[in-house]
Amino acid sequence: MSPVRAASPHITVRVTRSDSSAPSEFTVPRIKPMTVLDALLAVQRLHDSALGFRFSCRVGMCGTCTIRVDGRSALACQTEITDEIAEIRVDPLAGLPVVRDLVVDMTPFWEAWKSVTPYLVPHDDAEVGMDAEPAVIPPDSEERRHIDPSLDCIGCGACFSSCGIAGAHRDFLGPAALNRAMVLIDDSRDAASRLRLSVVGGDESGVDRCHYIYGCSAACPKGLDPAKAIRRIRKKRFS
Amino acid sequence: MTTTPWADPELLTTDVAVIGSGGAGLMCVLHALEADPSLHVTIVSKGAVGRSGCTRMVQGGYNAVLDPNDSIDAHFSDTLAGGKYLNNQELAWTLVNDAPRVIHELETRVGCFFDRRADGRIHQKAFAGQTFDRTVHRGDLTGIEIMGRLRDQMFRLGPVELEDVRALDLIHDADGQLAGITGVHMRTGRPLVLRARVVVVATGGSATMYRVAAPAREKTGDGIAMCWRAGLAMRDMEMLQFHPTGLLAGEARMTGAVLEEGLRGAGAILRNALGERYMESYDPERLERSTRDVVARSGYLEIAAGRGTPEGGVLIDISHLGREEVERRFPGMVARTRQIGQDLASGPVTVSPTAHFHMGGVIIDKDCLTSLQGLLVAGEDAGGVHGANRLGGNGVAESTVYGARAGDTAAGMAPARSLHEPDQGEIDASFRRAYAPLGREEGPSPFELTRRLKELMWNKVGVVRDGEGLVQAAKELDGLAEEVRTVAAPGPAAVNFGWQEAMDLTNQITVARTMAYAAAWRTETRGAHARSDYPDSRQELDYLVLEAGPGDEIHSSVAPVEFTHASPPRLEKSGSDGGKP
Amino acid sequence: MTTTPARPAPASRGSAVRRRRAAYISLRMTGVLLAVLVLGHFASTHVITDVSGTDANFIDERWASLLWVIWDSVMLVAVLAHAVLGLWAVVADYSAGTRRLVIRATVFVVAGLLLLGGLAIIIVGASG
Amino acid sequence: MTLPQFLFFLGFTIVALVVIAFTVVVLRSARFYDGGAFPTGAMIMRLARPGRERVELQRWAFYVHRISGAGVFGFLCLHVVDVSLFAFSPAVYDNVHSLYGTAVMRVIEVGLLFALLFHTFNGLRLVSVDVKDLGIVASTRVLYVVLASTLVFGIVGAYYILKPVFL
Ligand SMILES: Cc1cc2nc3c(=O)[nH]c(=O)nc-3n(C[C@H](O)[C@H](O)[C@H](O)COP(=O)(O)OP(=O)(O)OC[C@H]3O[C@@H](n4cnc5c(N)ncnc54)[C@H](O)[C@@H]3O)c2cc1C
Ligand code: HEM
Ligand code: SF4
Ligand code: F3S
Ligand code: FES
Repeated sequence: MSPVRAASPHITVRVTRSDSSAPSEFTVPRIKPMTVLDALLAVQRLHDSALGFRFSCRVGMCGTCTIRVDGRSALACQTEITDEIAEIRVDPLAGLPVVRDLVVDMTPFWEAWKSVTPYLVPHDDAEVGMDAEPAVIPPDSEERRHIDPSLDCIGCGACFSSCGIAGAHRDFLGPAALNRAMVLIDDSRDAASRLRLSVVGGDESGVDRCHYIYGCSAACPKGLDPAKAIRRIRKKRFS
Repeated sequence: MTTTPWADPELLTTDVAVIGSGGAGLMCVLHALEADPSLHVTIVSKGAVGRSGCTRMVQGGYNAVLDPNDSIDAHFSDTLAGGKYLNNQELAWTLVNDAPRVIHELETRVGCFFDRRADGRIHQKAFAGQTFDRTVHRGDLTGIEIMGRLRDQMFRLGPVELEDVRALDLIHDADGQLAGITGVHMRTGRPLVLRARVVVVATGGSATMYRVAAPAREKTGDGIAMCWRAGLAMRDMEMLQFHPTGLLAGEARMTGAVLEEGLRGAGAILRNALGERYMESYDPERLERSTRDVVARSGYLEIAAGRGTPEGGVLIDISHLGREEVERRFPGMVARTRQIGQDLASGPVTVSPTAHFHMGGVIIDKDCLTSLQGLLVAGEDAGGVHGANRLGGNGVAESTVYGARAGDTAAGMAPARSLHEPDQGEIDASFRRAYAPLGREEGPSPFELTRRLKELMWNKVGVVRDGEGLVQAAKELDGLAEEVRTVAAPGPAAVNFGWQEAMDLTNQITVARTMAYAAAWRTETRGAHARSDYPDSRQELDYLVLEAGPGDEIHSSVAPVEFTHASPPRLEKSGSDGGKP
Repeated sequence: MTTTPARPAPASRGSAVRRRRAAYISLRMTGVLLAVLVLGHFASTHVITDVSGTDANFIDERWASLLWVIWDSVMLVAVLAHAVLGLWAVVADYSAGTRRLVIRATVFVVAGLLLLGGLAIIIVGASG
Repeated sequence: MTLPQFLFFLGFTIVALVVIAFTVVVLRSARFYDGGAFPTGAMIMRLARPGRERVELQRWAFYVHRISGAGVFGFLCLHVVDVSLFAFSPAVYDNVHSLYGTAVMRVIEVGLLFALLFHTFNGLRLVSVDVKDLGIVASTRVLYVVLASTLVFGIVGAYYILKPVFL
């Protein structure tokens, strides 16, 4: 049997505050199980009710609790504090303007998202609305196979802030927007694929700015692979 | 001129103000702007637009009749049977009729991509309490697909988005006409007054006020409390649904997160700490596949009788299907349990009933109109659609169907309705109430009061209630209502969640008081409302209508259920509703 | 208030895609080509011959062979094309606005001069 | 030291400084924009853990690819100039070129070799990621091969380059 070191009864939480005179190191009791979100809530409850951070669903579905834990982007609510961890450092997301403490302004992320025409543009002759029949698309069709694994993006921005290129001057559309573009380009119900491809494949802000750093695919809490979407768009340019 | 503790309010004007950006809110915006693109629409959202609220969290799916072998009538009677015939039949009928049409719209206009069956048509799965497999879904993350795509539509339509803005109160003009709302920018702490021709309230109910609760953190009954203060009537306030299988993770925030219903559908077994399969004694026929209210109540009674685990739960076990099978069919649920140090794939997991959905709410008609002209209510804030118990899969249907209808109504109404000048006295009162905790240095902590409220509601207005407990609860709630007026949330106004919590709490207590009141009135067990002192269902079907009186008073009147579409089957005398046999 | 970003007509956008695609494929093709040429060059000047042996005589002999003239010319063209295309992204990643334009212009001019100069030597060297 | 040699030395210094400055820019901006590039304890722990965390390695591959690309380009600029002396005057060329045989320059050449080898192999890896549609796992595996090849070829090359110093 391997020797088990008893978990320390406290967790030290170091937070990067936007007001540098505000306290930034806290000690909170360990609970079991415990996520980084629990630690932040404990700081808020026990030490500083004005600590700024956001969350909503606490089950990894809303994508609003994204922060950096020990330097890497993650959902606070899905990042466990395991027994061997006695100390964590949390920072606001990299590459986005800080609103307060751990709350960042996601506008650059959504601006990029917006610029790929992120919504379905139905064909001219397609019927849309409450009386239109949904398209028949078999689950094993080529399009569904490509779209399926890329569908569940929660817009958390973990990928964006793990990609130094997207964060730096924010003129690279970034992994999530490109992933969304890929989904729609592959969607047979969509009529704007050419326009979209011309943005993601023709602008300097498009796929050519990706250097396969893979921060995106590694950080995605939903297991999406934006790098793969980027590869696919690059290939699509040749057809 | 006196100086106020709040900054100069920002003054805004719009045609349609939509409060809440969940399924109901965004569907409303979509329909309003599709119907009349010249409208000026403003979304007011306490959380991130499209990424807050519970529609986002929907895993299971969406009930709609799509298959030619299914029928609207069947869905309707399932909904009434689930709701124990307490439903407003007009609303339920509209729900089942519109649900397929909204699914069509979600696919063809909004761009959702639901899962397909082998022949390429939309796949529908089985859900509890339904006579046909009619639940549309996208994997086990249906809400993300619906809300993600609705959010994308906002980029097409371009409404004004006031993100991280909390609506505080509905404001009338000097003649009592609806004039707009007050609110506060959570990022800066600056107040705002939004004048609007039409206001749509879609803030998604209040089920977070329990120790074990499933919903998103924003859902603190703001909309209902807002309407309450504005004098609107509520119904079915005692009807709070508990989901039978919420996770227990100690003090971790994860506590209350739902383990989906599909597990029981797939053969999961519930046992108490003694290892007994207790559903055998509550519903020997349907066992674990019984409806939510019955299973939740049974679990609660086991725990209350001391047959629960040390953590205060019961055990759900599906590991007999084999590790790989469980991992394949329920990957999300397995991951969720592993995250809290348990493992659904290899053994039992501790669960407890968890507060899930509030059936009660503001009284509306099928076009979302309320008794206040210019005010529409949609989604979980409205009452009557689900009666005494909501079917799994009817919730997101309600929010999108009624959100869409609210949008249509608003588009028709806005051009004809003029803007009204908000009453300055009301505005000041609203801000005074909101900003009071911020100025205070001394007083109870909002977090501590919230904890007490949650304990109280869980213990006394919880899964199973009794007259004595409810009387006590009402008294304690009155005390809390006093105490919350002295709560202190020091710190800056910008991004101050302590202060936000204080405002949440005020609304939660307002709603909690109506719940305790209505629960004390309903001396029977029906659907989600279980009374240990009245285990049987009454013959007559009626509901309590509540309205705010002067001061903190609650006014009530009883109204009979109207059977406009279908009459309930006659109840047998001992027709227990699944309570303890 | 709908946001319809002003975009150039689709026709010119199609050519933008073709241009980006050409740059993308050129970077990779020159890269693969260079893998052979540069490593070969390095091997011949450092491993097969010791550097101290690569004096004027060595160059004289080397550029007497057409193979090496072509080799070195192609390598020069490819390496500059590759570097300019590569630096295109590098410059974009670390700069914005006019600064980006200025850096790009500089890289471009330097590369152009090197290319002209370099080709001149190889030709002169080979013929002289 | 002759004047041409001095000028070469000057040029070399400038190139070296530019490359160092560029390295600082790349690593610093990494710290700001993708969450920190400096080898902290937490990061080294990540490198040791299997699975997705290995992405730290990918990140460094990107930094090094960038820096080596720019470095090789900088040296190329210098190299084209010094070779052009040959057209101008073979004697001056020989004079400057004799520097390449010195021990210090040989060590620098070894550095150049490693930069070139890594950039080449990693560049081929990046091409193959696109061509063969490699995912994060496969491409990380190829990255190990890149590192190994760089090391092997680099050591062999270094042996030949440095041999005269010790003989
Ligand atoms: C975990 C979970 C799983 C569920 N699964 C299912 C399912 O499988 N099938 C099903 O049919 N139903 C399900 N439901 C129920 C369903 O989610 C709800 O019925 C439905 O989403 C309610 O939608 P809504 O639009 O009314 O509110 P919500 O989607 O909850 O949105 C509320 C919105 O109001 C905003 N808001 C709140 N207060 C304010 C304020 N003061 N000012 C401004 N904005 C405010 C919030 O930010 C949010 O945007 C589930 C619920 C939960 C909690
Ligand atoms: C020898 C074989 C070579 C191969 C296979 C190769 C391959 C590549 C590839 C694929 C890229 C694109 C990387 C990306 O977009 O992320 C690249 C970038 C680059 N290469 Fe090379 N290259 C080679 C040699 C060289 C040489 C000799 C130079 C220097 C003159 C050079 C300079 C650059 C530069 C400056 C970049 C841009 C760096 C970046 O984008 O991060 N390369 N190379
Ligand atoms: S792709 Fe993944 S990491 Fe990026 S925003 Fe979407 S869910 Fe988050
Ligand atoms: S991290 Fe960035 S560079 Fe590419 S592979 Fe992902 S988008
Ligand atoms: S709180 Fe919603 S993803 Fe973490």
